Amino acid sequence: MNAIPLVTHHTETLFDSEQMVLSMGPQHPSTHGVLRVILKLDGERVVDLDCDIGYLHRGAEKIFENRLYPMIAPYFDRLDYIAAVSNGLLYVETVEKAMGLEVPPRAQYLRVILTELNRLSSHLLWLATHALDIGGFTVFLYAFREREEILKIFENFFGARLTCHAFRIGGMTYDAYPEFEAQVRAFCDLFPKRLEEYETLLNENRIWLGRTVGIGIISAEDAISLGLTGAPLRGSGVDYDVRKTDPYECYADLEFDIPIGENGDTFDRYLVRMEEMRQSRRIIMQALDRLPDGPVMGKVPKVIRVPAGEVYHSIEGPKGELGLYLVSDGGTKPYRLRMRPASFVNLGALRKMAVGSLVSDVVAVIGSLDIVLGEIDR
Amino acid sequence: MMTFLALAASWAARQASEPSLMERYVQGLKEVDASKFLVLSAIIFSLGMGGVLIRRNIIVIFMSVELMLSAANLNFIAFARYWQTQGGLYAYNGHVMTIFVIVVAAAEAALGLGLLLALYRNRETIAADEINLLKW
Amino acid sequence: MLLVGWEAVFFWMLTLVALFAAVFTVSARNPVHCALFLISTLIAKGALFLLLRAEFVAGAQILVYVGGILVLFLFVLMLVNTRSEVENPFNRQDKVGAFIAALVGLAILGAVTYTQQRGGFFKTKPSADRMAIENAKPDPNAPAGVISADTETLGVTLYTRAVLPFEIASVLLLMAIVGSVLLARDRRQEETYD
Amino acid sequence: MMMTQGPWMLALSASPKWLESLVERLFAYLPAWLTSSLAPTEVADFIVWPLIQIGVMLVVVLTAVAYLTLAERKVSAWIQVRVGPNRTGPLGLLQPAADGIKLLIKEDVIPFKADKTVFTLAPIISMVCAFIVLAVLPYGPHYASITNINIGLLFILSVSSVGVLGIILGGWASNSKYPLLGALRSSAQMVSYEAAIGLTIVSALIFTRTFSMQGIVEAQRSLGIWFVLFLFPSFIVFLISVVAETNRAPFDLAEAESELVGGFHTEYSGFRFSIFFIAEYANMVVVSAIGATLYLGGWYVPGMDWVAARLPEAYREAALTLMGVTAFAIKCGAILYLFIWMRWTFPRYRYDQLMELGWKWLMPAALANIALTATIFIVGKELGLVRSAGGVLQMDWQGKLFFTLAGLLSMFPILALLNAINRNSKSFNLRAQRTTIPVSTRKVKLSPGVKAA
Amino acid sequence: MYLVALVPFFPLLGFIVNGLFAKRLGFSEKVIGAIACAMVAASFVCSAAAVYEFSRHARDNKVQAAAKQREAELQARILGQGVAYDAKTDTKREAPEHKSDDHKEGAHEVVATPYVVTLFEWMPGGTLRLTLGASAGQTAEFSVKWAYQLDQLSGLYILFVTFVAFFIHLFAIGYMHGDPSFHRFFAYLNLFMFMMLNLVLGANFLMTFVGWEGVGLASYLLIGYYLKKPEAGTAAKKAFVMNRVGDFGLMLAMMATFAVFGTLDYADVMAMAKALPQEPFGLAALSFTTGTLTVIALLIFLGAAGKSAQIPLYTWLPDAMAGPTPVSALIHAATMVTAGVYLVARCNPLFQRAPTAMLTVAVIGIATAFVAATIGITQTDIKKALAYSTVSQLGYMFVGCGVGAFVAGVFHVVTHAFFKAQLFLGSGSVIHGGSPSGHQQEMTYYGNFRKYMPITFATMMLSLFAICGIIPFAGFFSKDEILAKTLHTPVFSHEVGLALYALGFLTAGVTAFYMTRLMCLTFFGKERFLEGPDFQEGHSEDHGDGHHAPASKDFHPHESPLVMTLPLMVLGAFAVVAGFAGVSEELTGGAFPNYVHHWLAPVMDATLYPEKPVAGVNWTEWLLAGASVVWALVMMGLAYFLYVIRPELPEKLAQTLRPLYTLSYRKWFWDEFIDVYLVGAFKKLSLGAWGVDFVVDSIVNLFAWLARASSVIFRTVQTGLMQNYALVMALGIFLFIAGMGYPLFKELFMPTDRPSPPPTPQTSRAAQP
Repeated sequence: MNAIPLVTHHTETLFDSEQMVLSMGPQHPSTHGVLRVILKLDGERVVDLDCDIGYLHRGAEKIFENRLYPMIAPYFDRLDYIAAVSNGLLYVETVEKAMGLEVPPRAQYLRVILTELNRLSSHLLWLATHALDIGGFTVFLYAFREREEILKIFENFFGARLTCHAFRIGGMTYDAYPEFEAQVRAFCDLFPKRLEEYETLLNENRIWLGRTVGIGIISAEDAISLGLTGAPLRGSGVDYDVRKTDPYECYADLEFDIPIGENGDTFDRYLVRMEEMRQSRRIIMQALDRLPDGPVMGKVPKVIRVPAGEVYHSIEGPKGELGLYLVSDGGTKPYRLRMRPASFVNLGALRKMAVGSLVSDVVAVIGSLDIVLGEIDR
Repeated sequence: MMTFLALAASWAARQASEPSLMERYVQGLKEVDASKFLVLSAIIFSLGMGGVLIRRNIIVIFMSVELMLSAANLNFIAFARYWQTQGGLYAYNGHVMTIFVIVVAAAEAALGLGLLLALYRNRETIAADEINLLKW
Repeated sequence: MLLVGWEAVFFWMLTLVALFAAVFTVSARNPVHCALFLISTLIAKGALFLLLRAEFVAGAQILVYVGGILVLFLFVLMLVNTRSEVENPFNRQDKVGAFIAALVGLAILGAVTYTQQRGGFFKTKPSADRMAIENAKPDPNAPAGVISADTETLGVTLYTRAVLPFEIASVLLLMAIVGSVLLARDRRQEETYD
Repeated sequence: MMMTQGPWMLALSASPKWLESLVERLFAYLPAWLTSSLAPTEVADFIVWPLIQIGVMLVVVLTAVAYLTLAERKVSAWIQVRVGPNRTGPLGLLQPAADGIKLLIKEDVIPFKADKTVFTLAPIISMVCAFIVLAVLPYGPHYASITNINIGLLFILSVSSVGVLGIILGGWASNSKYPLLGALRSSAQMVSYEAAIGLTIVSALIFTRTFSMQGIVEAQRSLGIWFVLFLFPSFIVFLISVVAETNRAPFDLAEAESELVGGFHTEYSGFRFSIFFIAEYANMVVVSAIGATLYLGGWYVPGMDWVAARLPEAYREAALTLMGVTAFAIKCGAILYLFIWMRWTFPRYRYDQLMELGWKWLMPAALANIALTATIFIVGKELGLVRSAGGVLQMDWQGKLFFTLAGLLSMFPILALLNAINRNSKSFNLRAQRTTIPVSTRKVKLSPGVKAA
Repeated sequence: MYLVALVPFFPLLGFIVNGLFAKRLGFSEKVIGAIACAMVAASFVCSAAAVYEFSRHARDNKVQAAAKQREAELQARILGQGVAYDAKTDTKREAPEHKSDDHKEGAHEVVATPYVVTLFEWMPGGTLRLTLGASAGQTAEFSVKWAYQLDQLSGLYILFVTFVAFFIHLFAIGYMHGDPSFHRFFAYLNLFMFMMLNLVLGANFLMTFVGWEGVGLASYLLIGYYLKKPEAGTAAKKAFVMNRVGDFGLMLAMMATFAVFGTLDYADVMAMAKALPQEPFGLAALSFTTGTLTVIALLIFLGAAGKSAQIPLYTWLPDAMAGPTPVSALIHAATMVTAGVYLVARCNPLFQRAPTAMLTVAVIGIATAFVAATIGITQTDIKKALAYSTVSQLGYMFVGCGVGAFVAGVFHVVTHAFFKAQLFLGSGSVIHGGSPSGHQQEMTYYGNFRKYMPITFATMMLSLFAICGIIPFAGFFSKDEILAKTLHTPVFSHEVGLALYALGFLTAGVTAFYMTRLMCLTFFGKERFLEGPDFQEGHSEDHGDGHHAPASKDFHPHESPLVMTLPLMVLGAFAVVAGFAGVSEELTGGAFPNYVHHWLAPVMDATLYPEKPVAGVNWTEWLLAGASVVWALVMMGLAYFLYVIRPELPEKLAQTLRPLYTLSYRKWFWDEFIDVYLVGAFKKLSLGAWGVDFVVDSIVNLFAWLARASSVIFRTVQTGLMQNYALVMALGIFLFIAGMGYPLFKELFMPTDRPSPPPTPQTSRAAQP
């Protein structure tokens, strides 16, 4: 990554040599926030690239060290704001693991339903923006239509559309609202048809194939050595999903499959995510069927103190493995809380994927990596 | 140069006895014959030649060459029209020639600019007075 | 007389445009401006072609010159760095060059004047192939404001009398295509394909 | 080399009687030095009437362009299950006006290091080139067309090729990287696709026998058929090429917002931007008009002469004109709808894919189509199915059937040729390349995952 | 009439189709073979039709009269009546009356009336001055036409060439089956056919030379056909180079011919030559002043000796056996190597006027025949043995030509073509079926093949009898006629004739011996084929396919397929009956006509040695014939005795007669002689050339230095700046216009005494329409 200096403002000569340095972002329509990609171009071909991050840095991990354990939870909603529920789940589970708390089954099932819904919403947003980057504007709006349905459920449940927050250490703040199950079922009934709509527009589309097949290829070995997780890893053919390898909540009781790609190109990642949406729906339907009655909040001390020591916990977020490393000195505040963000690690593969391709492919590859800058910069 | 001046002076003196200069001038303005086109094309041609001789930028030199070529085109067309009005035999020869000149210009531009890019890649300059490889 | 009346007015207007644009083509500092002025003079010349009843050639001139060649020029201008030229667009021999070009222009002008003073360009009438004359001449019965058969005549001429040069020109173009493709390859492509 | 002169066609349609008398009456009030060298009829024919026509045309077309933007938004909204603009005016009909006003009163920014002259000039070139073409379009018979020049089609091609300059210069003058990249892309793209358009039009010329736009319509009228039947492959190539020529999606690389932010007009704002915008839509109108004229009979609809003949003599011309203009508008609208439909359905091509499509698919197709169409025409001529009388083709129903069938069948050799050319291309058959890739998501290799320990 | 031109055309077509398109279009072997054979067959049909048409034409009285008239005119030219020969105009001019020889009028009733088909003028050379002979000092138009000439000689040649070639092509389809470059082989064969027909049909020396070189090329390509065999390449080069020596002579002969006669057309040259007197005999004739024709004839014979493998240029032919067997049969037995005989026979008027050359031809011929025959005795390679047999037979043919019996020589060419082609094809069949690899040529690994290859054996036996001269097989008639004519030669004294005859008679016996030996080793005796290297572990014979595993021991030689045996049978049949076309009238007393003799009579010059009319059956002839048949039978018996009945005897004999055996086995040390004395000497000579190098280089360097020294001044002008050059160009343009236009300016602006131009120039222009 040290091939080119970060400061690259050569305004006096555009084509000094045959290479041109193009700063893509931080204000650019397809860098998904404030990512700045510095491209070194030969004509339209990318010779080298570098990612400049940190435009959204808020010092979250430092803030965590100065907050009581219950107070930290809402901050996690602001990290990956697209998948706030998953982030919240990560935190509460880590603390529960550290404290050895039991979560009531109903709360577990509700958590799974909500995180899977959140996965759907995140993937839908990914599909929308990915298609938009490649020029398919209509898919964008189609995907937002479904996302809107999920957000309505979220709004009813959490009272918020984006920073959804209902998980507490030891369970949930409140139980589901009465129409929750019916609404989720209605959505799940509708969803497969909508998925087919997207696929009608994209799967057999020559232009879509041309833009995605064989673009941004990363081999399984490279994916593992770069630490990729989530769809970028599974698109390369590596069978790894935390829900299967290290099941948390009630995932062990549920039946679902992990889609695996073969070529590791953008199209495979697309296919993997599309199938993941189907599998998420399957999980939701199962969880709804088995949703037990009972309390949603377990026995939790009034003042939450985590025993001294350290604990690592990870879950499968929509964008990959989310990990949290908690070091506690036994007090009411964490000594250190370090996050392993999926987007950040996945972004590291951009250079490997995009160098040698065209500018347009960089956009497609960024889209297929599905990054959120709030999580990367923290 | 003196010879030219003397020639011009004597010509002007000889013309004085004929219809006044102003009358002829206005008449000339009103009636455009082929020679006006030829004069125009001669001026543009020499401008183009000047461009070829004095500009540094090879692309501009190319453009000047195009200027010269199109001046020649104007000549062809003017003559073609002249022969048309005279009931000429092959009045469209001028048009045909013009088409060919355009073709040649296109070919020249394509090749010339290709050469130019190759040159730029190797020499990092397109200034005509910095390229003296013809010497070797 | 080739042009009288309003056509003469248009002639003078277009001539002025063409002349000044040509002057600026040669003298403008920025090469892109040069190209723009060249475009102007070419378009003015195209309009002059229209006055001379050469509609097809006018269209072809604008299509090929402006739409093709000049776009290519601009393309290349953007590819190569021309900033250093703006400071000094002329070379060391500029005064001599301008002088000699002016001399040549004067000489040609003198030739034109001479032939005109001697009573027209070519006094010899073309040999009388009456049939061909009938064909080549615009129909005298055609009313004013009626579209002419210029394109058809030119096409027939191109494919009958001038068919050999036509073929040669096509071969020339082919060679130009092949040559420019070969020339424009960069090093990476050369390594790939050689 | 006997040439058959075409039937004389007026370059300018004569002005109506009332206008001439009006001009004559006006002449009485004008000073003598002005009127001495001009005949009232000429003034009416060559000055006043064309000016009136141009004025009407400008108003109509500008309105049409304005509402085309609205139509695009509406259609895209329908496609995307939205409502579309509906707040300004009934059904959002005042939306174009609101947009225009907004753009007019916005600040007009010229970047500091831009070449100001060229920066200003570029949108003007675009706009002028887009609008100048409108002069030769055959909106309808008689009064409805402004002028009819013998190189109409060539004129349109030339002027629209000049229009590229607007984009290039705009991109260059902004002195910014994205616009420059956009300009480079678009100039390469437009020059390439112009070649395809020119070549595919050549095959159409075999049947039209003239460049004159009215002449093209008349040729179809005299045969009573639309050339799309004879020239189906050419029509397809034309449609694809003009979409690229007008920089529309899926070929909108010059302004691909997800890659180049705004392409060549990234640095433009306010009214200058709106000029580019209008020029783009005007270009769409123009190319759809060319398509309608060349392939869909222009203002001609089979049977319109029959209908007109049934009407009283006095209304005949007016009715014909009305029908013609309506038919022309509908045809243009159909093609425009196709453009909009394409834009909101397809993702965007990549630059190299675009070039490949232009040079390796459309260009060979157009070339092969020229050869095939010429061969078919000669065969038809040798079979006596078509005669050329006075520059106009004549054929019976057998001839029409023959050329229609031959035109449709010529798709196959063209496709075979394209297959042969592109067989080895990397992106030739992506479907086949996906044999290693699951055909659809449902066939993704699903692993049961590692069961929990 | 133009049918003649089609004869070479078909093989050319076959060459083009097979050579250019067969591989690209993926023709199968059948298609390629069918194309090649069909082309040759078409060529044969055309030849037959053309010859038939010609035979009718030649008998036409008017044609005869015209030909005689023309001949008379030409002879008038050459005898130097002071009129320059001009081929274009001579028919119009009045031929000056000249004293006609009385014997000429009565001697030949029929003259040659060749069809000449001119396709185009090939080498228009302009007017040249003749420098030699009677007409020295005159001028002549050098104009070589691409023309084909059909007369009795070339007609006979094209008939048997295309006929034999067709069957050899047919044979080759079977023989070359499975070869990786099948198309190339047949393309070359067709190329050879085209060139051979060009050679035979060419109407002038240069056309023949084209064919001559062309067959050389084809021969080169075909000898070296097996690209992976190094000895094939060497043999090809050897053949090519040795032929060059002969071609050098032929080229000189052509130049001299033009210098003497002013034309290269056969018809004209021969007609003119007939008018010339005979030149003196002996060494005195070896100069251009006294022996022009002798020199020409000797040079021609040098060419013929090269092509026909005569001493001293004979060693390439046995080596050429490295090529495929059909090639050996077609090129190196039947057709190409007889081109020399053809050329000598074609130029018989020249030779007859040069007795020195005749003697050279006869002596070299008989020497070649004898030497080759002796070498043939000890050869163990079946094809080499046959090759030496060919050389020997070619010697016979030249003996026939040398003693003035051109007809007999040509007749022997024809019969030899049949039986030798048959023998080669038979050997090909043996090679093909005689070993697992299909490449075994050593007779020591044959034996008792008659059990396995009955057809091959039977047909080869016919040819054996033919070549040994057993009555009534074909070889008997032709060879016996040569021997008879040698004894009674009109050209030389009787003693010379007797000596030649004796050697010839001896050679005939040797021929019978070694041919029978060949047959015995191959078809009789003990079966030795299992001892061959194919059955040995790790045999290193390189025949391209590179399999080295020993072949299975249960191998048996097998008969070839029909496509190969059919040519054997047909050619064998012709080896039996072909002789009856030329039965000597001396033997039959005119009861049975000598067709060949009568057919060829018009092209054979009989002015010097007129035919003696046949009085009746000449019993001396019968005696001689009987003697030679008995002699041959004796030698055949001896060979059978030595190689079948007492096979251990030859080894002992070789030990006893060691020097003679070595001499024969080492081919009379001729190759060694060339290596040491010719090549070695040349190598030593070329060492001395460095001095020349130095001088030449110094001169060249001097000029280079001069140019560089002088350019010190001029190179300052070369700034290398393009615009500087353009500037000077523009200046030049201005000076040009100004210089050209100055008088006109002066006239316009400073009118001195000329009338002033019209006052208003514009109005004088024609009004616009």
